[in-house]
Amino acid sequence: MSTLSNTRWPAARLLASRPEVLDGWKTGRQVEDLEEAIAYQAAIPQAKRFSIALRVADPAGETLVQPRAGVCLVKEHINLLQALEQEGQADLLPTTIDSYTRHNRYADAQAGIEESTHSGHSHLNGFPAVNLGVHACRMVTEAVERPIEVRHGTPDARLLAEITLAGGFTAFEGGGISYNIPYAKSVPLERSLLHWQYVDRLVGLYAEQGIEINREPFGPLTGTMVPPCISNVVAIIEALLAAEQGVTSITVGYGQCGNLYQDVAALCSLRQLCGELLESRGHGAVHLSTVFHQWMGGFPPDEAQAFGVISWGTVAAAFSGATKIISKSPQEALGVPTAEANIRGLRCTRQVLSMFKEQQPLATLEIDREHDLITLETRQLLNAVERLGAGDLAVGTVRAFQSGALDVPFAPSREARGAVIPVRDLHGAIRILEFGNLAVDSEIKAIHRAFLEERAQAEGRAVTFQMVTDDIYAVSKGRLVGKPRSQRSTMGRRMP
Amino acid sequence: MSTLSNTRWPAARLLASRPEVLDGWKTGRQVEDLEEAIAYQAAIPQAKRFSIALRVADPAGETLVQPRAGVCLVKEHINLLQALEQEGQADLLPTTIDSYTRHNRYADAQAGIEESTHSGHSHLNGFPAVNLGVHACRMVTEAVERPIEVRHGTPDARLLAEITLAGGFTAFEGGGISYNIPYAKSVPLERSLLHWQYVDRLVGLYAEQGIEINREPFGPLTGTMVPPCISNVVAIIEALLAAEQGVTSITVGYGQCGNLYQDVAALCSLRQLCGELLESRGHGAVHLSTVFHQWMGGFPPDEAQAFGVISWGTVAAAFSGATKIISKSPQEALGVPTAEANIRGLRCTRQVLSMFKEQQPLATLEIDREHDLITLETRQLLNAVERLGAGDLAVGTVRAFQSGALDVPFAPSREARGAVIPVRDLHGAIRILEFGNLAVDSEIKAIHRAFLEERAQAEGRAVTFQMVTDDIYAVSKGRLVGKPRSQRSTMGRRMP
Amino acid sequence: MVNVVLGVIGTDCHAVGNKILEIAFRDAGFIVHNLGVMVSQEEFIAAAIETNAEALLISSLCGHAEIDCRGLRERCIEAGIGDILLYLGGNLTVGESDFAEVKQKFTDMGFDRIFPPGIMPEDGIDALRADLRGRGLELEIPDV
Amino acid sequence: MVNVVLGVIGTDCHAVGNKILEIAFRDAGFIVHNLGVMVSQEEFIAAAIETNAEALLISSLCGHAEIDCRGLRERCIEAGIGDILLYLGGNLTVGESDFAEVKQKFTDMGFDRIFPPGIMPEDGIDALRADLRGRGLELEIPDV
Ligand code: B12
Ligand code: B12
Repeated sequence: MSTLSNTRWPAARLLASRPEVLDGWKTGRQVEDLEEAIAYQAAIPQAKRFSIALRVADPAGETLVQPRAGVCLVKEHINLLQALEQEGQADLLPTTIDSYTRHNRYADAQAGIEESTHSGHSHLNGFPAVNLGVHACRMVTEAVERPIEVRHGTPDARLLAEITLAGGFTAFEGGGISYNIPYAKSVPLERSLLHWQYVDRLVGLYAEQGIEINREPFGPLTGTMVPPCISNVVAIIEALLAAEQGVTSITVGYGQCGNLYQDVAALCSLRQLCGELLESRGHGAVHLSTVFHQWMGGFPPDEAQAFGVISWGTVAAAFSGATKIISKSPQEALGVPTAEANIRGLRCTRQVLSMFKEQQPLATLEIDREHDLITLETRQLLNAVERLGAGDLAVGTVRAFQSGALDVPFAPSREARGAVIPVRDLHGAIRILEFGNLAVDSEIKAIHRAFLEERAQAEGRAVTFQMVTDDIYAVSKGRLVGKPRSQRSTMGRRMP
Repeated sequence: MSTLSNTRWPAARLLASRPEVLDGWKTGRQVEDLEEAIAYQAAIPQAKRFSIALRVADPAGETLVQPRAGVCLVKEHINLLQALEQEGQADLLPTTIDSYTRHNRYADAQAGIEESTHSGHSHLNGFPAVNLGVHACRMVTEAVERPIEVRHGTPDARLLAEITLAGGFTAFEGGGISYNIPYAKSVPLERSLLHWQYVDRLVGLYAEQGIEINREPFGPLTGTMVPPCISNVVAIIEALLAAEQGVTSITVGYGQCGNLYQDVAALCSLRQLCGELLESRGHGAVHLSTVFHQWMGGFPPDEAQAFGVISWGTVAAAFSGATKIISKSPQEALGVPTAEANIRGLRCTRQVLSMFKEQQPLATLEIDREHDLITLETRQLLNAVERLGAGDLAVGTVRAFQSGALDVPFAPSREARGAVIPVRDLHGAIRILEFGNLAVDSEIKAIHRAFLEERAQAEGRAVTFQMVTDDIYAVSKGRLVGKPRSQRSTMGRRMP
Repeated sequence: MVNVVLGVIGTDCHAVGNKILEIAFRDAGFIVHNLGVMVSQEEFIAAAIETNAEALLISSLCGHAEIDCRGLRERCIEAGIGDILLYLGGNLTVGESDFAEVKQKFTDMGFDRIFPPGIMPEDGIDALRADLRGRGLELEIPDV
Repeated sequence: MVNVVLGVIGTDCHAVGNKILEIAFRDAGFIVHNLGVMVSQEEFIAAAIETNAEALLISSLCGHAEIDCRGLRERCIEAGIGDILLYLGGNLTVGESDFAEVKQKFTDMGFDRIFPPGIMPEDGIDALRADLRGRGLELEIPDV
């Protein structure tokens, strides 16, 4: 494997590794002719280009709505997307990829396709774009009127990118950190970063031909109490790495933590700091936008309660001024939602967004304080990464995860130390209980500790891992901060 | 009719008119023995006393949840309330009275009861407590574990109060203004004020015997773009009138307008000003609490959108620190909700409340500004009422409505001028387009005008009644501020 | 010029839709006699006779339409205005129910048009124009 | 001392429940061998043999349980641990479905216990204690 550094790949490097990539599955042959793919993309109407929708919405202060959705069979998937854009009035569409494809297990995906074809309903948790191939992708992208993004969780997404871009998708989610650490167990980070440089460089090649593909680092990571500085620094690193490979439209994302002030501050800090860094590193031409993910942790099984969670996320998104919001469905806790449930999530989201739309932005002292804190923490983390990489962000990232200077809580990957343990403070903001080797200074650690002591005192118990467990279950049981058993309300009853 | 003045009725006055009141319907005889009623109330466990629940929740910063619900038949109504307290986890229960009873048309209510008994489901839009009588009321109040309030809309609620208090209800909504102007067409205000003095005095008599009954002026009035100063001044007047008759537990209410800052400011101003006035007029011993009503105007017919409206109202209630919230159901636009739909409204409300619960209160410049404005307006209105009444609040109220110094928009009653026309400003706050004779000064009028010009300019159209109509439909069509036809989103499509 | 009588029947006090309907029908060129809320059957019929109205536009929001409207067509016939158009709109029954059933019930009671909850005034206006045209009456439509 | 093997099967990467189950079962007195996420059938069986485990506690959240678990019981039998307890929990199918059907399907595949989405660890612990007792194994319950 070639060594990793944050420098733009010569086109030749990508073209040299292409044959091997396309060999990954038989449909790879369909994209051998990159010129044809670019010509196909060039003919896509403006209204279906993801980056244009974002470039229009962002200055207008609009928040666009996008669901998650993907099923196994082409016809079924088209019906689903059409329902989401027509009845659900989604502004932006997704195509969520199944998890065999995410792990390049195309033979397993094939089995899922056959099983699904046989039974008539989806046995895969997403759309197996690689197996279905370019033609199927084009059927999908041609069947709808709005822009579609490929959403997945794939450490090695090179073949997926080749096929879906040739297939007419105009946005591609993911990144070498965010699609490895939360989504895999033993993929070396160096390898996934290299594979994502390939993807970014491919997008850069398209860009050189005048085709803008939007790229979106996956903000929420494990979706479970991720401290904002951690998700923000990952998003910023991936944005900078992508820009280096020639990506021109980037959407950085953030998953709702639940405390309104922290959420608003986190997204604003992310936008500001990322914009500043892109600018100062010579990527000022990149169009930067933001995405807010409604609650990414465990949902309440009750649909009415789930609607409450969806709405609360929308409130925070609206206040944070995100360019787009990713909506959840009221069936989140149960399983991949039906089209109908997904549409209900969209309609609820839209209602809250539009009722808020004209209102004044939220400006409070708490937001300012959180904003300053998050920005400071994020800068410290980023500085540590650069220091460890001796100025190289990609190399620094690998070393930072090795040493624990960077870490992601609850990550399945062995590439993350998993030493950071987050917990909520008295007001529900995410703080850090155990820092491991996380590269923030002692002042910041003291601030977090003080917040936690405040909660401990209020709850009359010590800060222990029990609090963390309580917090993990809290939202699904009807609240934000996990209370000691004795203080729990009756709403969160055990399931039968 | 005896003349009206805001002075405490001698007990004898009430007792003298009692026989005539009890003669209103045959069940009146059941309450002849007031001592028995008081003894019955005295035996009700503390956990079922409304005012105690409020006295506990208020200092703890808890927001209690209460739905609206009432059906015709006793058994059915009991099932409904039990479902609401068990599956819905309502903290406080309602018994909503049907609209024949509200107009003292007991014969019509009787026909409704018979029809309902016959068909097995409710043909009345509420619980006909007078016709069903004391025993039925006691069956209801004994069948549940939480406090229950009588909720209605009755200009002359004397008999209803006698029967339901004897029946074990521990809270009673309404007031001489708020249960006349929005609920009747031609009941003289002087008469309804007198009739409500009777009710308040009756509650005062109970209080003298150590039985505290909570009283709640109906805050939202017509539920349709009521400017906060108008609903606040009505609530304050009714609170002062009630306190004068010896009421010791009062909950003043407010119906959501939709702009978060205005809503938070309005409820806070209401609590502050009302507390101050009760205090300064010698009613400092009254326990004052607040209630926030989720959106009281037209709802979207789509349930998912309705959940969004319910949640947004809950957010505002939570931020405003209301002692209780009255929840709506996702079927609001369609008809009296089933128990199941009502429970879903409760669960969604609870989820949002509990996720917000621990978070810091909202403090913004906008809130401060609205708070000051609303307080100033409300004081001006109240001063005008007292001036017109030559110091007597009750007399002043009658005269203020006659002259239009006080007015309620969209009211069906001929007792209100109906000259005030409200409309939303650019940010969705309710402002006043036409003041009629409303007793606020020219400075305030200029402030409102300036807000409206700002919107007019932004929308490129003049401030006309068309804006008002657009605003009235807005929430049910998916937004807060009604846009000109050309600028409307596609969400709000015509119903088939 | 076509006269119509508008009002909310029974003990129903919902006034907002009524005010909007008045404006909408007036702007559409009708002469609207709005009786407001809480109108009895007798008041509706008296007003119809007095104004020589082509239609009674009745709202019922509170759920008591069935009880409140019972016998209205018969009373119109008795009063000599048996062929007047009877329109009914609002939330007609208590609770959510199948609109087809609701429609049948009120059609059987002699109503010409029945509208589901939450419609826009234009739906009623279009219907009334069509029905009048069917009766050979054409409404001059004002410039809006 | 009772050994159990814990893990998330297939390509499933959901790690949060797994971490909590590890703690809960350990706190309940079991010796937990947690294989983490993305565990193949072969790895489960090898670990069970190596640790002499009484039960395989398998999670599947991502919806692919049916494909990923197929043949597991048979492979256990082949490997000589045919009577090991097989537990399965999580979001087992793609999409919401009738749990009774789901349960039947996995029971037929040889699983001893099947848990619906979102249960608390205690539900699994109670069940395992009961099943072990049924097999004559009593677990010393630690003081908590
Ligand atoms: C605002 C409101 C109130 C206000 C009314 C203030 C006032 N005086 O106007 C207050 C708070 C006082 C109130 C009181 C009550 N209300 Co109310 N109210 C509403 C609410 C939220 C909005 C109504 C409204 O203003 N809509 C906006 C206007 C513009 O629309 P509209 O009224 O539907 O009218 C339009 C169309 O229906 C149509 N239309 C109507 N009539 C006609 C007629 C013709 C011929 C045509 C062509 C068209 C047409 O055109 C109109 C304009 O677009 C509705 C629920 C909803 N829709 O969300 C409940 C609702 C109508 N109320 C209801 C009830 C039951 C009551 C009460 C009896 C209390 C109770 N038990 O809950 C009391 C009424 C007491 C009484 N005496 O009547 C129920 C009716 C239930 C049912 N039918 O099953 C509803 C549906 C709420 C619910 N889901 O329970 N209410
Ligand atoms: C957080 C989350 C993620 C995070 C996971 C981060 C991580 N690495 O852990 C991220 C964002 C990365 C993610 C990714 C995906 N997710 Co996900 N995710 C969730 C979510 C929101 C919460 C899961 C969670 O952490 N819950 C909290 C823990 C404590 O609970 P738990 O996992 O349910 O486990 C408890 C119980 O189930 C039980 N239990 C579980 N197993 C067992 C076993 C035994 C023996 C016993 C006794 C008990 C037991 O005990 C546990 C502790 O209480 C759920 C939906 C929800 N529940 O709200 C979706 C969900 C599980 N994800 C889903 C899917 C499909 C995916 C993806 C495939 C993407 C996609 N197509 O949408 C990818 C996975 C790719 C892959 N390779 O697997 C679906 C599964 C659908 C289905 N089965 O029909 C869900 C249900 C969401 C949905 N409605 O679509 N996800």
